[in-house]
Amino acid sequence: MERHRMLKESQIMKIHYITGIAAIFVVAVHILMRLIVPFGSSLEYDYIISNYKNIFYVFILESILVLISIHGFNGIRIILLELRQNNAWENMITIMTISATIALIAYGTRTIILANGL
Amino acid sequence: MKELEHDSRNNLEGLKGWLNPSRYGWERISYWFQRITGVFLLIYFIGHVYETSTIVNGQNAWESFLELTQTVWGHLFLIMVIGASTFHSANGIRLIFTHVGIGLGTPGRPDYPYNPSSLNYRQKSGIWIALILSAAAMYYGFTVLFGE
Amino acid sequence: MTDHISHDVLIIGTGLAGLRSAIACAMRNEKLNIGVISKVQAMRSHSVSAEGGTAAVLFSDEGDNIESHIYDTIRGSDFLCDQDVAEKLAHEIPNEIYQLDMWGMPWSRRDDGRIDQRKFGGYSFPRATYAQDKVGFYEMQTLYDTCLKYDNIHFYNEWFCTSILDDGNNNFAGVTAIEMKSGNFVIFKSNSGIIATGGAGRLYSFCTYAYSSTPDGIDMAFRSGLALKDMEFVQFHPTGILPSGILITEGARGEGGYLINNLKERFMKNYAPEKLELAPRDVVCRSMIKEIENGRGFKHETGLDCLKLDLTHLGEERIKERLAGIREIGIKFSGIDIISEPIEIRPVCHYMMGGIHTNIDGQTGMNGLWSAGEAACNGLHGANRLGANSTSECLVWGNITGRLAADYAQKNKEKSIDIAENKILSEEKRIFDGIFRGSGQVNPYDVRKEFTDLMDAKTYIFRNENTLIDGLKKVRELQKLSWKHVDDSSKEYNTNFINVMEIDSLLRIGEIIIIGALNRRESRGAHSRTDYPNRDDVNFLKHTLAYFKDSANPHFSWHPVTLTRYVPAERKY
Amino acid sequence: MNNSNKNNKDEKKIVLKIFRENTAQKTDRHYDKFNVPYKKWTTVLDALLHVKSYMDPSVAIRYSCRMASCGSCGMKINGIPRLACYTKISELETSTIECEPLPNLPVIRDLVTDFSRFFNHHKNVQPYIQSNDGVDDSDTEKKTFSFYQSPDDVDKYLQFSYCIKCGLCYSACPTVGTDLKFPGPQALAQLYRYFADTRDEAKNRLDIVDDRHGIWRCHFAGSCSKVCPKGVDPALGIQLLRSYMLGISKNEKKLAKKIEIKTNEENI
Repeated sequence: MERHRMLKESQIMKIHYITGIAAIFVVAVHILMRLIVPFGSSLEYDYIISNYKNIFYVFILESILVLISIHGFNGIRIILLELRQNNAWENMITIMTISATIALIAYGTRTIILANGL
Repeated sequence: MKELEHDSRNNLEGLKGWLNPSRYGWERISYWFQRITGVFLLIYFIGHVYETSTIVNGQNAWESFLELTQTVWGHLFLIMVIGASTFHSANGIRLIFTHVGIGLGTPGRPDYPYNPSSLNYRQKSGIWIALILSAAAMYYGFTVLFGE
Repeated sequence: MTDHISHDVLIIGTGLAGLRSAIACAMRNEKLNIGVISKVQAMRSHSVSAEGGTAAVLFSDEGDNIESHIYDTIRGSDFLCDQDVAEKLAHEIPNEIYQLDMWGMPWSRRDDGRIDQRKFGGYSFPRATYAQDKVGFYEMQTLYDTCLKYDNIHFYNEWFCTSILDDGNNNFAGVTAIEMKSGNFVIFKSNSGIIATGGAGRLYSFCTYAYSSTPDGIDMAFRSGLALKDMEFVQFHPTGILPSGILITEGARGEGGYLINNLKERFMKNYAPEKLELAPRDVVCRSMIKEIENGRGFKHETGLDCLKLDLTHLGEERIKERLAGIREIGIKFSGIDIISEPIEIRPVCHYMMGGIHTNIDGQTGMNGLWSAGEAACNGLHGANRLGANSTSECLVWGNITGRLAADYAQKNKEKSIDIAENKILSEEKRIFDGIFRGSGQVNPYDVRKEFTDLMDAKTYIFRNENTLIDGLKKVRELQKLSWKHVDDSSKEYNTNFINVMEIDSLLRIGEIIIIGALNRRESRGAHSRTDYPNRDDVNFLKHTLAYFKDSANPHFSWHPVTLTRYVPAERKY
Repeated sequence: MNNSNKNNKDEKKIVLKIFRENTAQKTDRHYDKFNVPYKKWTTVLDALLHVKSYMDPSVAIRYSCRMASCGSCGMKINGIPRLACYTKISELETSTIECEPLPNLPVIRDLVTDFSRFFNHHKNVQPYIQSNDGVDDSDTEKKTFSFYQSPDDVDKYLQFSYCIKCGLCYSACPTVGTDLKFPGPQALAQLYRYFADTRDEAKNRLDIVDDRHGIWRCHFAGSCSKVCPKGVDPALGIQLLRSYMLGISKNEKKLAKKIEIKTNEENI
């Protein structure tokens, strides 16, 4: 029953570790971008928009979005799997976490694309 | 895995077991913190993606939303986020190391009184360092957010 | 009416012998449906507490030989051993050692990777195969884990067997049992069975045994008409700690420990100048009692007399490597770290040489029923067992009886099992009307305490006619008191009920031991009569047999000893 | 000897608070209190058996060896899973001792819990040596081998074979507290014990627990190692096992050298 899954749990966990570590680096860059100017002005509209136009920063933002969505929703999946055990629940968790991950990435990407075009 | 015949949930400790992590020591506290901070950070992350999406609706929308968050409570929340992410990262790195078997010692012949080598000082100090780093980050966040 | 469960082979008891026979059965014939019943959970039997080693000849290339193992066993038994049985043991046990190795037993190794052996009492060569000082524990876990490999072995954890059933023609037919979890009374049906319920050391207050080591298995066989053999031979182990009686392994002396008296003197030089501390257990125990009687003992804070076992000269490293388990026991249960201090010890009830009378193959007097391990008496240990021979016996006869029971079950597979309804009814009446719903004012636990203290006092290492007669009188008085009642009225997990049934068996078997000791007017092996201090080969070179006639009077007779090559000689160590 | 009920004026007493419930009868859960005399070596098990013998014989409790090697008497004592026979009253340093059944295992009655789920998990990890030719089930072709295993190779798994299957780690584990399908620290440590044994030739051991309720649900809370009365350190075994599953440690072990032993056929 467990054998014919797409990914073995060990592969999923490898993804979990890699996304976690990678996220630390990109988030660090993201936070640094807030700190190289005074914090208040880092949140100003024009500054933000200029960020979105910087292709390097766009790449960072998209990475954060993908990495943390995968890492975070997989974390939630793990916690929910531990809470209850039956096939219906477990399948529901899998479907829900995958869709939530895709949805969040899609929504965030929309912001990046639109802001980039502003 | 074979389907279990014995699936009684009678006497399971459940989430109550998490509520008193102190009786099992630092590793249990770290486990508990890692979970709580993880869930908390995911919630913040979803909120943050939503928050930043207001920028596509123009400057007014962005600034009016920003105003909602630029309060004392908003700043305290952000400081929590800073603490949580620092702890989750630092402790997470420690956990990844342990999961690949690094820093735990090797199996041997334990002598009475037994001190499990996996609960060694390296691990405990890893947890303490994560806690200290997270406190320092929160302090720094505090000076930045409330310092102006 | 009453539920029944059928199996091709029934094994009662999950100690070393029981588990070994279950595997032997399953390996012999994988189509058999094997039921293994235990009153504890399967891996909890008291064999886990065996510490020292398993005797086997492994190093013939270094001078050891099987003949020497045979003779050491015979001499150790004070020549009451059936010599063909000793031969069988010595020949088969090396295979069992290697078999366990193949199943994952963590034997202690030499640097070159071979299985190591240590010295043990009464042997002329280091012959105790060991795994630190937890041999029995590892053997049990290895066998239990190996059992899990076989889908045809079915465990019944925590089922208390109450009686053996036959079909009226002296053929084994099954057992009655109580499932402790539900309290249900159930009949097990089977053509073929093995009793491996272990010893009965809880007859004594001061013993190395688990609380669960009561004679219910032996008693069950006795009540079904089978003979008990040599019950008066109870082994005392020289080194039990105070106050609990927990065992310090003979391996501690095998590794070089000293027994000392209050003059700090290794007193064993006065009693066994050649073997010193490594003389057989009966010799060491008697010497210890004599030391104490001569005022050279210590007083433990409980008020008991004791001597000390000194291991301090072995050094921390050796103790931690080879005797870690007893160091832990010493610190925890006696408050003494054996690395730095001698530990207080006293002879303690450790083993029953006697048991259910079987032949060399473990076959009892009933067709289709075998017995193995400490519960059985196939005549291997005679009047005194050598250390490390008991785990050997369990493994060898576990294997033999398992194979025989499997073959017998296969041959009789089609035979229907008929159990007379009135047998089941009378057993139900005995335990439910007689015990569960019994009434009385005397607390059964008081009776147990009084009885086991009595056994400690009257049938300890030295015995004589007066104390034995006095003991017998008191046991019979205790039997007559109104203690057969159970105050806990719930069906589920009623340990009170189980305890009272255990006490019932204790009193019955205790009586057999005392009468057996009275009848044997000589001193041989573990049985020392101060009024008959010498061995008497003319009148008593024979086994005692006891039969259950009616509840009041057991019947006693004698059984010849098989002598093959060795003539009884004086024992000197 | 420890259960003597003599009244001695100097005798110290302790309050023993025992959890009572009969699950099948659906009785109320409550605690009974007993005043029990004790000495410096009295263990919680001694005290419980004193209660059973002289105060309330209906207290249900599982016990056997009283020397911490059978693993029967695990229970929650003052909030932490421990062996009753291995916990001295004098070392607890409290005036009341609270005894409850082991958490995470279904209660049968009072302090007795049902271990079937725990044993099943143990069985599911195939805790036995699998060898290509070591044990042959047909006894005519049976070959006996002796292995050459260096003391260092023994040390690789020895610590994990100290396990007495008492269930303390299982009941301390936070994951087990909610996840019935998680094998638990005991079973996983036993998997590692057989995996690390150079006599074992099993190929697919690691796959057994590589699923969504398998080994990855351990989050190294360390509670199992903390409560283990025998120093088994299941947490260490689990992490080491994971290191093999992630490919950090090389998954090719050197097998022990086998020497064929000539069996005395005539004796069998």
